[in-house]
Amino acid sequence: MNHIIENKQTGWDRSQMAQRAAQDIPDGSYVNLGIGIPEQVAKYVPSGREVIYHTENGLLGMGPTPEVGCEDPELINAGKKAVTAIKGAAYFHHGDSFAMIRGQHIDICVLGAMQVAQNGDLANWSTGSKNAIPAVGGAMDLVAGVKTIFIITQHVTKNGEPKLLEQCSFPLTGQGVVNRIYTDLAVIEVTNKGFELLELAPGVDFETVKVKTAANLIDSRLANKE
Amino acid sequence: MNHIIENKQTGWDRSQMAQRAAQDIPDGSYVNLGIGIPEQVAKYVPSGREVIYHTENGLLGMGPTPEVGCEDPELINAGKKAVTAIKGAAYFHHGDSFAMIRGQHIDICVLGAMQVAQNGDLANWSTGSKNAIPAVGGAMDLVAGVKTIFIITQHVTKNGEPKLLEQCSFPLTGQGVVNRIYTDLAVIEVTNKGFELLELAPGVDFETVKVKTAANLIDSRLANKE
Amino acid sequence: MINKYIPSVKDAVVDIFDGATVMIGGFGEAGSPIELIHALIDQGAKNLTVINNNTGSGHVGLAALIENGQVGKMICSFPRTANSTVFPDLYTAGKIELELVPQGTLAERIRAGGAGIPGFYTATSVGTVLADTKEHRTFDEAAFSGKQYVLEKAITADFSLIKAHQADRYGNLTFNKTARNFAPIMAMAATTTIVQTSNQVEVGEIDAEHVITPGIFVNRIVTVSNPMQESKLIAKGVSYP
Amino acid sequence: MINKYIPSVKDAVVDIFDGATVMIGGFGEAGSPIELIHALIDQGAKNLTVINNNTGSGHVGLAALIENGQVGKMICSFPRTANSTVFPDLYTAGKIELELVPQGTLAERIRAGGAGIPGFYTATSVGTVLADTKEHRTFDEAAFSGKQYVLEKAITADFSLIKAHQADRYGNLTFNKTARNFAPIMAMAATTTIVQTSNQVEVGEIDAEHVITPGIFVNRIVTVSNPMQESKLIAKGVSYP
Repeated sequence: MNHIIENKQTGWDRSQMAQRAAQDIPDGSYVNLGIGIPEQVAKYVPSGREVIYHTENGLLGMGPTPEVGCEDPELINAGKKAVTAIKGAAYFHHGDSFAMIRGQHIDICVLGAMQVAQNGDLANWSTGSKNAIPAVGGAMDLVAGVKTIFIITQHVTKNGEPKLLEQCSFPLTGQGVVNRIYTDLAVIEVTNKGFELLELAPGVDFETVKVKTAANLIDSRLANKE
Repeated sequence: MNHIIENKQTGWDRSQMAQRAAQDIPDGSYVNLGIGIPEQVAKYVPSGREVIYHTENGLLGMGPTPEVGCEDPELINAGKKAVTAIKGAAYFHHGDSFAMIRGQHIDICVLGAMQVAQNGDLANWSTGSKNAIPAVGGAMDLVAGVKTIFIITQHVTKNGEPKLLEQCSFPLTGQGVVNRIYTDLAVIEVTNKGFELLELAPGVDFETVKVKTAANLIDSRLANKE
Repeated sequence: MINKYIPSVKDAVVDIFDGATVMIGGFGEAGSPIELIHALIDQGAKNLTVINNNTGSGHVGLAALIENGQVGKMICSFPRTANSTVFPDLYTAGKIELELVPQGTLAERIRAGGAGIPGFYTATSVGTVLADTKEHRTFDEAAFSGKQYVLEKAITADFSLIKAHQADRYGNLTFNKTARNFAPIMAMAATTTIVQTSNQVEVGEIDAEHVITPGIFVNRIVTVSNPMQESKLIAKGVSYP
Repeated sequence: MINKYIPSVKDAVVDIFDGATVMIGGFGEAGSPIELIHALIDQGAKNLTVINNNTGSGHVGLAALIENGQVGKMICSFPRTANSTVFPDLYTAGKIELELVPQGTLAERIRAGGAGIPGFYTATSVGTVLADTKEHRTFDEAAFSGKQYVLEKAITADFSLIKAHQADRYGNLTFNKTARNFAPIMAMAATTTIVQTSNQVEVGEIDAEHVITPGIFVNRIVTVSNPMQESKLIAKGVSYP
């Protein structure tokens, strides 16, 4: 972490959000990474930790992106991108793959979000627009089944609207499912009391995060010091 | 069949009952054979027919009994006897094995019986005695899931009591599940109208079978001739 | 003798009837039985209900089947994909029906259909709009208490079209890497399962310990020696037919 | 680094607690993890609920565990077996509880437990005394209409004890022939799955296409180089301990 803190920057960029989340993945974990920024988490897991990646289209032991020219169209991840398989990987069918998910065998799932509510509700599949083609994929299965749900998201939308809310306005993906949120500004835990700030990104102060959060924000850094 | 009919005997012995049932197993069938006489059916399937045997403990493509000394304690059938596997066999776990059964993928199951009722009810797992240790195994799954149920049984008990009844007195294995019965005296189909005689064993007449059957017995041999 | 091999993809799909329910294997292009789908386009059956995780890409394979006006309803988890315009356009125009199912629920509903299980309960979708019309209940057992579950019902099909890596004449199958995806459970859930493979092997060549789909779930196999690759066709701008 | 191997069967079962629910793999002697069971006898946990298809034979393995007074309840499909006197005697004396479950329902309830499915419906046992206390319902869908189904509930366990053919340090497993039986589904359904194997292999030695139980379902592995064979012990008249 030190090399991040030493940067003279404000907040975390996309890679740094993934890097920060990666610090919280314990050795020996079974992890499912959602499409987008979450996919990057695998690159940043600290050395010395062995983490096994699951992709819901039937592979446990997903490895890094293959070199250009070495892609196999029959070896892809849930985002339909070419991947590799590590030594010790296992292939299985979709029924067995989601048995792993639904049966609470996956330790951590890292996903993106449109909105997160202070009770852990997650909205990340639909804006509820009547013109949109609805598409849910495996998101509802993952949040219902995986033990711990990490969210990586910008703290606010491109238009500056808060994404951490008292209540989601978009259709839910799951109720009370989110455990922790990694934004460009902070790391926030969802607790029984609501959003609790665990850590600020470099150059970011508590008030800035509080203003951009449309729900109560508890500073548990203080609580921990007391 | 001719060599059976030419015998100067009365009725069929155990092997002949199995042999008679084997005639009715079409080429290409997937078949599960119960413990006891049904196990013998495999020996008598007419040459030229390829039949695949399923044993519910996780093998499709069960072959004959191994030679003495070649038994493998980890290759057994549902009766826990040593068996072999044919070329082209497949092993699978109990969940998948009973998915085959419950999902109506097995064509024919051949079982023994304590009692069969004219509506196809089968009792073959318990006498209902309060002192007995209840044990059901896979019988209820097989009769509920397999498309066609053949029964091989003596026509009457050792004490001469009929086993083909208007109604079973023993606890049922399944309701309305039996399609055809092969006894030492006859082949009987269970139809919407009740028991219909399809064929008599050599040296046996209709009246003999009728007297030993505690339900109405229709002679469909006559119906077919009309 | 059991021999499930038949001469051509045309013969393989000849009896798919108007109004049939058809499961099609594949997750994106991985495992997509593209030659069987194209044979179904040639055959012309209409008003099909198709089950696939997606709705195809470009103007080949599943997308082409939809574009050809043969699909009345899609049951899928993710109808939007890169290079996917056919389904979105028809859906927006109100010309095709969509049953949206979470991916794991879709897989388990298919597996249930194949396993003779008419319905099961899951926590997936509870508290979301997708659960609005579903039966809810709770369970007292410790491992499941304190949560709501919804009843999900089995999906079965008249036909499944899948792609296998190897197949013997009994119908024993293996698959290649993540092309396995929905194929084994779809093979279980259809009245008639039709397989394309580029590797016809002798009975016994597939080790009994390594069979993924036992032959009992397979009805017809056709050899397609050099299957097309959907993404390459799309890159070339190919349309079928 | 992930390494699920531990030194001994004693270490493997050390935390099995009084009152625990324990699934034990095997169908008769095929797949029975006899050394793990004997370690559990040495360890002494009491009032266990044990799930196995049978109740053991002779005076070794599962029968010995029961004989040693450690099992309060058996959940099984067939408690009578050749050479089985221990369970029948205790059951007749009212000293052990029995939940009798049809074999396929037992398998599917275990699979449901591992797959996060609290309950499912099946036609098995409908119209029999085993369905007397079960919820019944019908389904309208064509493939399932016109019949009654009963609700069956998932079984989960605190521990599963199973025997594998090969195991790598991740816990990826293969099995030998019909010794596979209940092991893969029991591995899914327990909080802690404990495996004995005679073949410790390097990661990568088991082809990813041939893994039967992926390591995610396995917690501890112990090498038992020359496992005993139940029927041979019984033939010799061996009793454990």
